[in-house]
Amino acid sequence: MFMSLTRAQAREEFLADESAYCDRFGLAEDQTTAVLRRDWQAMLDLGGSIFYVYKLAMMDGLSMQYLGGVFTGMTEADFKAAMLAGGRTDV
Amino acid sequence: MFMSLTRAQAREEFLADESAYCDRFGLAEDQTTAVLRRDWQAMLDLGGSIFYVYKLAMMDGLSMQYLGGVFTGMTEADFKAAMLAGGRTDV
Amino acid sequence: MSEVIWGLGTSHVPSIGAAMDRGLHDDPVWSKLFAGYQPAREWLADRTPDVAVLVYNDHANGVDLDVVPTFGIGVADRYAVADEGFGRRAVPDVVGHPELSFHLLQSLVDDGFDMTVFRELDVDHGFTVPLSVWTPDPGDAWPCPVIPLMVNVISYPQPTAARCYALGQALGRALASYPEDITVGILGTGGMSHQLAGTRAGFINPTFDHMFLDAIEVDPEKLAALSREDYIREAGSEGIELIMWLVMRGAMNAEVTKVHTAYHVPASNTAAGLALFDNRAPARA
Amino acid sequence: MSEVIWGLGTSHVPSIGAAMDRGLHDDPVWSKLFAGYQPAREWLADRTPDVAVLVYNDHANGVDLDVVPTFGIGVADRYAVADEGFGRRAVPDVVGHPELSFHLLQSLVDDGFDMTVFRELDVDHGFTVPLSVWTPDPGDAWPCPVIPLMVNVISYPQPTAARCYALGQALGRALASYPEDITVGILGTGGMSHQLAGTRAGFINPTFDHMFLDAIEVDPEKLAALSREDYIREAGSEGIELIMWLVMRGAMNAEVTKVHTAYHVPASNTAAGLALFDNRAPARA
Ligand SMILES: [Fe+3]
Ligand SMILES: [Fe+3]
Repeated sequence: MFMSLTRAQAREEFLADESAYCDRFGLAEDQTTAVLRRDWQAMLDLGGSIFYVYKLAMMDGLSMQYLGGVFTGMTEADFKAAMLAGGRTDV
Repeated sequence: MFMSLTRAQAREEFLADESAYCDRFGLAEDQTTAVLRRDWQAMLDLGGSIFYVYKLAMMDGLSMQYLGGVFTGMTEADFKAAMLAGGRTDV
Repeated sequence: MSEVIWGLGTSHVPSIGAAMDRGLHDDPVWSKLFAGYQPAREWLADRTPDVAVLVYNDHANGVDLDVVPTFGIGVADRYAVADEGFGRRAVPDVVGHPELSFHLLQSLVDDGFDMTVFRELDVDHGFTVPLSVWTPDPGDAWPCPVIPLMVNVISYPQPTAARCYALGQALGRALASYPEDITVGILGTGGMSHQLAGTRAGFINPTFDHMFLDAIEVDPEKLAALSREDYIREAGSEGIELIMWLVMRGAMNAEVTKVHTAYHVPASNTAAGLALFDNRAPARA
Repeated sequence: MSEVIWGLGTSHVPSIGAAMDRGLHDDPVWSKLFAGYQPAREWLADRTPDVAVLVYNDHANGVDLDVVPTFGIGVADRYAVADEGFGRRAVPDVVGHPELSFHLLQSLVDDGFDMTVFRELDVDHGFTVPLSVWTPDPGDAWPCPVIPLMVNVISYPQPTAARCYALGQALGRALASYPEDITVGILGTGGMSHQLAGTRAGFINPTFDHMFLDAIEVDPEKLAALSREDYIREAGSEGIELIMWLVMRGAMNAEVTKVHTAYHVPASNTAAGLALFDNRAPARA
C-alpha cells in the first residue's frame, strides 16, 4: 500500500479517509491499527520495510531522525544531537 | 498498452473508443494506425511482442492460427491444415 | 534434506488447457495427444510429492514486458491464476510453499544466481497448463504446493542453455540442503518446436524434437552446449522455451530412469512433447 | 572498445540532495560535507565521459518491493526522476544510452549474470543524489547519458560482495568489447555505515568506513570476501549498500590512482564518504 503514496493523487485519497484506504489494499486489522495510530515500531514488526514506512512519515512531515528517535527511545532532538556528535558508535 | 487488456474493465474501455485508448498510452501515430486497422504484421514490425499483439487478436475472437495465416500469406483454413499435416517442416 | 523423486518435461500450449477446460478429451483432434499423456498421469497419481517446483515462463500476463527478469522465483503463499485477456482459466489458484521458496532463494543467491524475487505473482498458461497435464481433474486444489521458477525465454537475450542447466544443478544442491525431509517433483515446461510469428510461423521440426527427447535423458550436456541461435534455428523462435527443461534435468541425478515419453503434432501451432523421469535409483523403485 | 576513465564511489543520502536543492551549500551543518566534495567535482568537470554507468539501489520508489531483482539494468532512452512521496526532485530527467545498454545486457547475460531488464524505470535519490554529488548544477541536463545498474541491497538476501565484485569485472569485460571507442565513467553508490531502523538506529562505524575507503583502492578482494553479515554487523543494516562500490571497482583496472577521498559524519543519519579514482595509467594522465 505504501508504494501507492508515490502518487500525489493517492496521497490526497489516503489523507481523506485513511482507514478506507487501508481496507482498499487489504491490510490486516493489526496493520491498519498500526498505520492509524502511527505505531512506527509496530509497522516494522508487522513486516513493513523502513522505506515504505518512511513514505508515511514524510506525509506527516516527520523525518528519518524522528523515526530514529522512536526506534531508540530518544527524543528527535537527542537523536539528532547523537548523530551530530558522530553517530552511535557503540551499538 | 496491450498489457492493460488483461483487465476486463480495460477491455470495455478499449472497445468503447480504441483511438482514445491508444492516445492514453502514448502510442505513436503509426502504432495507433496499425492497431485501428488491425495490421498485425505492422504491429510486430513496430516492435510489438507477439504475446501482446495476441491479446488484441483474442479480443477480436481471432486465433493464433489466424495470425499464423496472416504472417505467412495463407488463409486460416490453409494454415490450420498445414499444422494438422505436421506443421511447416521445411522453413 | 529434500529428495527430488521425479522430473516432468512438458509443453504448455494454451490450447491444451482450453481443450481440457472444454471437455475435448475425446475430440478426434485432441484424443491422440491426451492418450499420450495417460501413462504419465497414472504413474504420477501414485507419487504425489510434498512440494513441486515448476520451471516456466510468463507470456506478458503476470509481468509486464517493461521488466524482464532472467530468472525469477516466487516466495508467496498463494499465486492467483492470471486473466490473460479473456478471463481466467477455471482452475484452482496455486498454493505456494514460502518456507522452501526462501530456502531456495537464499541458496541460489549465495550460489551466484541473480534471482528476481516475486512476493506477488499471477501465473498464466505457462504455469497452469503443465499442472493440468499432470493433474487433469484437480477439483478444488492442485495435488500439492507448487513453487514458480520463472525463466525469460520470450525476450532477447534469453539465458543460455548452459546457464539454465547450471541453475538446475544449483537447484538440486539447494533442495539437498533443505533441513526437512520432504519429497519434491520438478516440472520443466515449454516447447517443443514452434514459431508463432514471422514468415516461419507454423515451423515444426520433429527430428530436433526427437533428438531432444532422447538427449534430455541420457546426454543433457549436449543440449546445454547448444546456443540460443541453435535453438531458434532448429526449434523456432518459441521453441527456445525448451531450455527450461534443462533446469528440471539439472536438478536431477546424472542417471535417471525414463518412465514415459510422448510426442504429438500439432497442439494448435506447436509440437507437444512430454518426458517423465524417475529420479530414484532402480533398487529403490 | 570503450575505456573506463574514472570510478567514483559516493554515498547517496537523500538529505544531501535536499540540502543542495535548498541551497544549503554554506549552511554550517552542510558546508564541511560539500567542501569535501569540491576537489572531486573540479577534477571531474574536466573529464566528462561519453557515457556513465551508475550502480545504485532503488528504495521502493521505481520498483515495488513485490518484485525484487538482484541485478537490473536499464535499456531505456530516458529515465524519469521518481516521486518518492513528496514530489520529484527539481533535477533533470536522465538521458540513457540504449545502444550501450543492450551491448552490456547481452554481454552480461552471456557471461552468466542473470540481469533483470528495465525498459521503463523511474530513478530515485539513490540515482540522482550521486549525479548531484558529481554535478551540483546540471542546468537542463546531466553532463552525459547515464545507464542505471540496479543492485538489491534493501531486501534479504542481498547478493554477496563477491558476486558484486564479479559483476563489476564482467562489466569491465563488456565495456572493453563494445565496438565503438567511447569513454566511460562508473559510479558506485550507497553507504557508508548507517542503520535506519531498529534498536541500532543511528549506528556509525568510522573505523570500518576508513578501512573500506583504503581497501577499495588497494585491496578490493578483501572487501569482496566479507559476508553479508559482516557488512551488516560492521556497517549497519543499510551500510551493506557499500557492496555497490565493489561493482564500480571491479570494472576498473587492478591498479588505479586515487584522486580524492572525503569522509563526513553525519549526513542526516549516515556516514557520507566519497572516493574518486583515475583508471588511466599514470603515464597517460
Ligand atoms: Fe509458451
Ligand atoms: Fe540508500
